[in-house]
Amino acid sequence: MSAAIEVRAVEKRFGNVSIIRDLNLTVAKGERHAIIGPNGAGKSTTFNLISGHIKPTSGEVRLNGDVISGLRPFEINRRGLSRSFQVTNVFARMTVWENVRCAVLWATGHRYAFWKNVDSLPEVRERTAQILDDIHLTHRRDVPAGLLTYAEQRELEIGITIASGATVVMLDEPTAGMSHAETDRAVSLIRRLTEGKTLVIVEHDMSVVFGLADRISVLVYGHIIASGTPEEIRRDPKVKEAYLGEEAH
Amino acid sequence: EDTIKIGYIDPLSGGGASVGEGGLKTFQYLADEINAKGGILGHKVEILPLDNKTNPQESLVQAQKAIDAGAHYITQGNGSSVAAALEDFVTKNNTRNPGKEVLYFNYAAVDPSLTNEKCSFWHFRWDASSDIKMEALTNYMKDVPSIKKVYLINQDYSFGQSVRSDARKMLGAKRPDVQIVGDELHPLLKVTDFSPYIAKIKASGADSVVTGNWGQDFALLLKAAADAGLKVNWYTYYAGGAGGPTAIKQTGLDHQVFQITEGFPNSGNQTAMDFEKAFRAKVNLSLWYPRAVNEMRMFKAAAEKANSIDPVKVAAALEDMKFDVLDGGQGFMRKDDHQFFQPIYVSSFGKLAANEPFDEEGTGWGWHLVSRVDTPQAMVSTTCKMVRP
Amino acid sequence: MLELVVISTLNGVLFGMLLFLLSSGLTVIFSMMGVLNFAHASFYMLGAFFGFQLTKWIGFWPALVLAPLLVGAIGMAVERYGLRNTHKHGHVAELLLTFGLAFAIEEIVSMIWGKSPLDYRVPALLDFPAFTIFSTNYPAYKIFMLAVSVVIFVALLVVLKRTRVGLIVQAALTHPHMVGHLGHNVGRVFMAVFGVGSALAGLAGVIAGPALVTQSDMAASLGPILFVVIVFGGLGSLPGAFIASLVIGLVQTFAVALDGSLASAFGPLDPSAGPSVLTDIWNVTIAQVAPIVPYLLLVIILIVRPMGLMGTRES
Amino acid sequence: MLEVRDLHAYYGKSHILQGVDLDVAAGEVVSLLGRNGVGRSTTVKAIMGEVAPQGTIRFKGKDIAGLPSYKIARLGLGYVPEHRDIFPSLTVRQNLLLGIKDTRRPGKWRLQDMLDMFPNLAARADTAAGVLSGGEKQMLTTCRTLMGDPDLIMIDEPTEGLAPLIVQQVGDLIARIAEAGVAILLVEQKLSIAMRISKRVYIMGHGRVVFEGTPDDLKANAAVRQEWLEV
Amino acid sequence: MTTAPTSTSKVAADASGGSLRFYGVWLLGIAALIVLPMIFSSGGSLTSFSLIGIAIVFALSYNILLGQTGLLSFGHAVHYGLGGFAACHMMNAVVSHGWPIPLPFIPLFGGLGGLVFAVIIGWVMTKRAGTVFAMISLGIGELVASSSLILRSVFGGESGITTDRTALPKMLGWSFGPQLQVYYLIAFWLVLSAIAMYALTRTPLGRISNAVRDNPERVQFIGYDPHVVRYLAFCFAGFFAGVAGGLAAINFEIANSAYLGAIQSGLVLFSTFIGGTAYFFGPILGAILVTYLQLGLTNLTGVWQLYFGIIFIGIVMFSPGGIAGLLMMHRPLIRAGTLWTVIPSYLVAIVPTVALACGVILTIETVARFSGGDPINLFGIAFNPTSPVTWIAAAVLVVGGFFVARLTWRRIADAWDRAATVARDRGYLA
Ligand SMILES: Nc1ncnc2c1ncn2[C@@H]1O[C@H](COP(=O)(O)OP(=O)(O)OP(=O)(O)O)[C@@H](O)[C@H]1O
Ligand SMILES: Nc1ncnc2c1ncn2[C@@H]1O[C@H](COP(=O)(O)OP(=O)(O)OP(=O)(O)O)[C@@H](O)[C@H]1O
Ligand SMILES: CC(C)C[C@H](N)C(=O)O
Ligand SMILES: [Mg+2]
Ligand SMILES: [Mg+2]
Repeated sequence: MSAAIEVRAVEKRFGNVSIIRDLNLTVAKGERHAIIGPNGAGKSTTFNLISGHIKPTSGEVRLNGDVISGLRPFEINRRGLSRSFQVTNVFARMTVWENVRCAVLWATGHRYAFWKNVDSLPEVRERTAQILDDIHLTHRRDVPAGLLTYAEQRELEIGITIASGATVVMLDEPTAGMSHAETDRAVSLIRRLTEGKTLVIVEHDMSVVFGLADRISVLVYGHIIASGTPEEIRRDPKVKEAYLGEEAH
Repeated sequence: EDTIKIGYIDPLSGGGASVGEGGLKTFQYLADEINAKGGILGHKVEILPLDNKTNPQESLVQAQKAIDAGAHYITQGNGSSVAAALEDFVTKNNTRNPGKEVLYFNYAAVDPSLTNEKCSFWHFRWDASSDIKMEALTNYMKDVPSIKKVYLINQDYSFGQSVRSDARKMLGAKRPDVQIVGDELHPLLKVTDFSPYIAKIKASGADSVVTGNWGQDFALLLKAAADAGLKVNWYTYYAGGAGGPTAIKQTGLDHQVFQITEGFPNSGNQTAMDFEKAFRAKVNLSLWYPRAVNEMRMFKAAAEKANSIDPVKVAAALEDMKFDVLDGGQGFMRKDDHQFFQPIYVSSFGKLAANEPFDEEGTGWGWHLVSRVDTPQAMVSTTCKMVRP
Repeated sequence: MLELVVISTLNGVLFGMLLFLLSSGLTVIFSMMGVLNFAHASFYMLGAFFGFQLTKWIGFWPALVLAPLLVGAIGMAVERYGLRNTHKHGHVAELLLTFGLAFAIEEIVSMIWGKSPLDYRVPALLDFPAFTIFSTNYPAYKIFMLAVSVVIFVALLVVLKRTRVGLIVQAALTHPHMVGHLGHNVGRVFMAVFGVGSALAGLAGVIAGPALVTQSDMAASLGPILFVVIVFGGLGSLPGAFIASLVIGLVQTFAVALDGSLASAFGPLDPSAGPSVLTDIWNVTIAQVAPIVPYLLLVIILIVRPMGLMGTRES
Repeated sequence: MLEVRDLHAYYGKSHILQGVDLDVAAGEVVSLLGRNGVGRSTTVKAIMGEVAPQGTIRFKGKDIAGLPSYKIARLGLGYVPEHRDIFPSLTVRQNLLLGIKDTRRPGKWRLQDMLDMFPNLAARADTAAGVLSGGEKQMLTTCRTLMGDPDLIMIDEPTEGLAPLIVQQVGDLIARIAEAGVAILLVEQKLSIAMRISKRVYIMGHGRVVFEGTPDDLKANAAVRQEWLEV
Repeated sequence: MTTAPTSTSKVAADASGGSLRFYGVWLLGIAALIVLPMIFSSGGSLTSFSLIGIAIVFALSYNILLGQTGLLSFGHAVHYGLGGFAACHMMNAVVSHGWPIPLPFIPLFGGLGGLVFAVIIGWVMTKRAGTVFAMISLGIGELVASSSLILRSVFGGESGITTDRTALPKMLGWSFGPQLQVYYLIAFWLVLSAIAMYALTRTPLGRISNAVRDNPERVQFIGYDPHVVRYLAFCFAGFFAGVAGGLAAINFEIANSAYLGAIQSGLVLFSTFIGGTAYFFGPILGAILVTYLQLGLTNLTGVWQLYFGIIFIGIVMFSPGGIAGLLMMHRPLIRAGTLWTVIPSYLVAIVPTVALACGVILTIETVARFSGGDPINLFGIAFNPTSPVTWIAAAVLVVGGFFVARLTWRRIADAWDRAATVARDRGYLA
């Protein structure tokens, strides 16, 4: 069985700066994989490379065994990979309901249809309602997304990401800016929603990382310096030095 | 008693506004003149100003508005493209709404096709069509031996094209020795700098330029010529329009710019000159449209002859009607195509002689008679197959 | 032939510089504030009419200074009381505001000065041929226009390099509050930029007024081509606008100078075919299509290089 | 140096600040703590004039309530907002240069100092700031405000989204700023840094200050921590 | 008929009554279209209604771009114009070949004309949104308009091509000579197109267009290619603009280059924005207002352009959501039952505001007619533009009106705040 995501010898240069150097990463199917690393290490860039937002300078990325590097984001998404953004990135003028429904449409096969009434597509409606329920935003369904509070927007961001039913979900700092209580809620939400799926997550909040991840990779200066179970990572002196500092839990 | 409403459909905004305003003032002056003498058969005349923005489609909206306001007559002049649309419109309107006919008096749109293949019983034209004018102009030019190389520059639309093709045809026939060294069409009212065109004229070695340009297309053309120091003779249709005289004076082309018209301020005809004087005093413009005077006065005469202001009867009365025109001599409205024929003048612009009282645009220069073509010589044939109601 | 080439080149450069004179203010405003100012040509017209009136009262040279200042003041008022309130509603609203303004200005001008062209003359001091080449005169006034354009170009380049106004405005487009927190008076900077842009348009009006017609429709006839210049040159790039002006001036002039058509190159089509699109295309001369060449250039460059000739960003 | 008395502020009709009082003396480091949404950010925004304030705000003895924010900034009050409002289309260098209020009067902090302090920024000096990583953006905003040579700097949640190691670095940076004699009003959630470097702490709840004291006072007072900080 | 974001909690309760109300609005609209000409039967009103109908279809088609997909086009008239030409050519062809196609089908060919061009040119145009798209559309607009003057055999040069709608095969005994019959034809197509365009907003494509408008980048990560979405929206907009052009061709029996030009493109942008892009019915209101102003103002005053400009500046500055936005602002208040608290302040404000407006009008007309000396007739009172009395009256109205009006506007704002707070408390306002 092939891995969900395989990144092989990927390099990414901007101008003459190499941001990602010889990146190798394997995420097995069904695994919850966290990527941690200092700011500017290239975590978001890695997400961008995998999701097709930018193209690698060299190397290749595989999704479920197929090469996807070079494909456009929507092509990759259609193959079952979905991601969220570090900076909230929702459809501000549309309601919460519309936001999620848009994310459901492609996966339910309605594509660019201009002969169907969106309101009378039962499977779309059910799925949207289900997801709103999951992310606890049902009571806010008719509020324009731009008017939600920050934490609610982060939750909506997660909702949009999982709405397509992708088997591989990538979340970029989903709990950034949330309070402790909100973070706890988000973590259990993520755990529940990604049940049976492959999850790749970037986080700086170590409680989240250690609470959620099966495996952790540490990215420093565009290169993975360590990869392993939470326990191994916690003990790794290189990681301590480069990332955790004294504050390690 | 009812007033007679005449819808004046011409540009009152946009690029053609300066010309349209002049026309409006002229017609209002003429309406006042008629009203002061008791109107037409006791009816007062009222001019409804309607802005068509030089746009054929907008003209139809305005024509409809005129009709809704109770007008049975419309008049228009600026632009043959508009005229074609209006002529078509009145024809359709009159067949579809019998009993509510509308007459269209054309005072300046001179594309020959309006009285040839497109002719309509409901359309009457008081201006000489462009081929008549070209006939007269080339008749004068053929006797000027110094003309050897001619350059044609015209606006790229039906009127400009007919000037161009008539000039080629007629010059070719009357002066086969004259060489056409250039034949230019440029977009209508869009060029802001004519220097490149002047450079071409210059490079061609032309000694004369023939142009039907009007409005800013004429003023800018001459301005560019003045800047570049181009010294040629200009044979024009509309050098007298707004901005033209100023540009000529700046160029210093003393009596080198010729214009072909049905009348001009210093024509020497006393009644015309009296009229000009009164007109200038009141409106503060020179009379660009002597034909408008003929149009309005003849309309009155026709209504009185028919003893009715019903458009159909007036139209019938106009057919083949003879009329003494403002600048002297007799003209007539040909029944076959509803084209008015009248004496035509070639005049030149420059320093004024003692008996020429009128200058233009405060330049101190004015129009001077060069040659006159009488009505019978200013006639052309027509292909019109008039459909009468 | 050589004569035509030389003269066309000269004419092209002169026309191009006039375009630059007209569009420099628009570049400043558009590139810095992102406002598609449809009233720019109207400010240009105001400059011409103010120039005409002031010339009558106090002479050309004082008018050359005063009229742009007046127009600049009007521009500042427009920014302060109009655009500033509209800014938060997005670029379309700003654009429509200037659209409405263009309408109003045209009518106000024709209310005051009428619709006929004015007799606005070149000042006597510059009313002589500067030089003659192939027996064609080049009026001193045109050379003066050229000089002014170049001076403005250089001055703007220096000012924009030297001051941080450009940076402040660009930063304020995304985070106006933050720029304020850093101690910059954003409102005043915006007002000044718009004022300078308008004043440049006014200057162009005073200068171009005598060279072209000064008439109440002069704005409408020049509007779109200015956008072509600055977009073609690349948003945010003054050198781009300068080069684009030259390119468009030259291309258009040479297009007029060329008499060629497909018919003249390959011989006329079979006349029995009758008129069709093909014959239209076959017979049209390059001179006839000259006015649309700039738009063709615009479309092509945007498709190939969306940031324009020298631009660094797309919008 | 900064004196806030009975400060009220509204968003539309909702009454967010209901009488905040606080003081910062020259050169002092003070933290403003509290749970999410209690109005800490609103307090600093009101001081800067981004939210219309009601009440008294004095800075260096001058009443600044209601002044436009650029005037407040020119008095020497710096502000680093929580959402990292960097100017994305400008380069890192240009962002930093914009922090300078008056190019003719060089301040304490030079461009080079900043780049030296954060090698990450130095390496990206000429790239558009929009592509910086989240952490880099945070450093940039703080440095940018420092370039304006403030006497008091108010920093809103500087460590949000930063890696643990960088959090320490930012802590060090703040300490360095304080050493340079700049007063600091730190708005934070992470207790650890605040406790380490501040001289005094305020805790906000329900739109007003509910606790004031030294870090040691706070350590000693479990009830306050429990009730107002959920820890 | 709205795509508005509405209230939070009361939606479910409205749902059952909603569909009834929804169809009610449409049926009411159709009924109005049918009876309108019976109430206002003069030739003038028929012409106006016809033009307004055409303008509505055109503006709605534009809103597919601007309001739904966020594409600002300066060249939308290209499709309108090409639709007009296609319809004219088709009518002439029907007549000359004797095809059995009656007039009511012609707008379809207009639509195809607009569509074909959109299909051909759209793919490169919609590669990007924003300024790039806007500028390309400006360029294409000018290109097509200018080319239409060169390609004389198709476009007929400056004067365009004409046609005769009555020469087509009759349908149901209608010749379509009288304007009334043309009006009903336009009304029929108006209803048809409006329903179709409304339906489009309710389809997956319509919704994704909204998403592309809000955030094209994110759309890519939910499986959609924003380029394709923009392209499809562009094609639909082109089709319906073509239908509008076809209707215009039928109405005027002429198509000329002015159809294609910048002025038409500008007008439709105006109408749409002024009406309000956020609501489906916004462009309808805008089209009605703009067409009406265009037809009506020119009758009232010589300086109509100035009023046109001022009205637009006013709307853009004071009601950026357009007329629809202004109206819909009141909806939560109506639902919350607090509208009545605002009405009195409106009534109070009317008097000084009208006085101010009269003062402005009087000032403008005084200046405009100063040299001509024609009297100004304002609500039946004649003013002499050269008399100082008029100037003083104007000055008093403007200055006094402004200061009093400003006070009353503040009152409105306060009353609004109060009413909105209540509405928010009751959950009708987010
Ligand atoms: N388009 C780009 N051009 C140039 N440099 C870039 C570009 N995109 C990212 N970078 C640089 O690449 C580095 C990695 O950025 P990235 O956003 O991936 O970091 P990160 O690991 O997600 O950090 P953080 O935890 O702070 O979000 C940063 O130094 C950033 O400045
Ligand atoms: N622009 C706004 N409009 C309306 N309400 C707002 C706005 N900004 C903040 N609020 C509300 O004001 C309250 C205080 O917000 P503030 O940002 O000051 O909180 P904070 O203490 O800084 O918390 P955080 O940890 O979220 O930064 C919150 O309840 C928030 O919902
Ligand atoms: C007013 C005129 C200059 C119009 C021109 N003669 C034409 O036929 O189009
Ligand atoms: Mg990141
Ligand atoms: Mg905060």
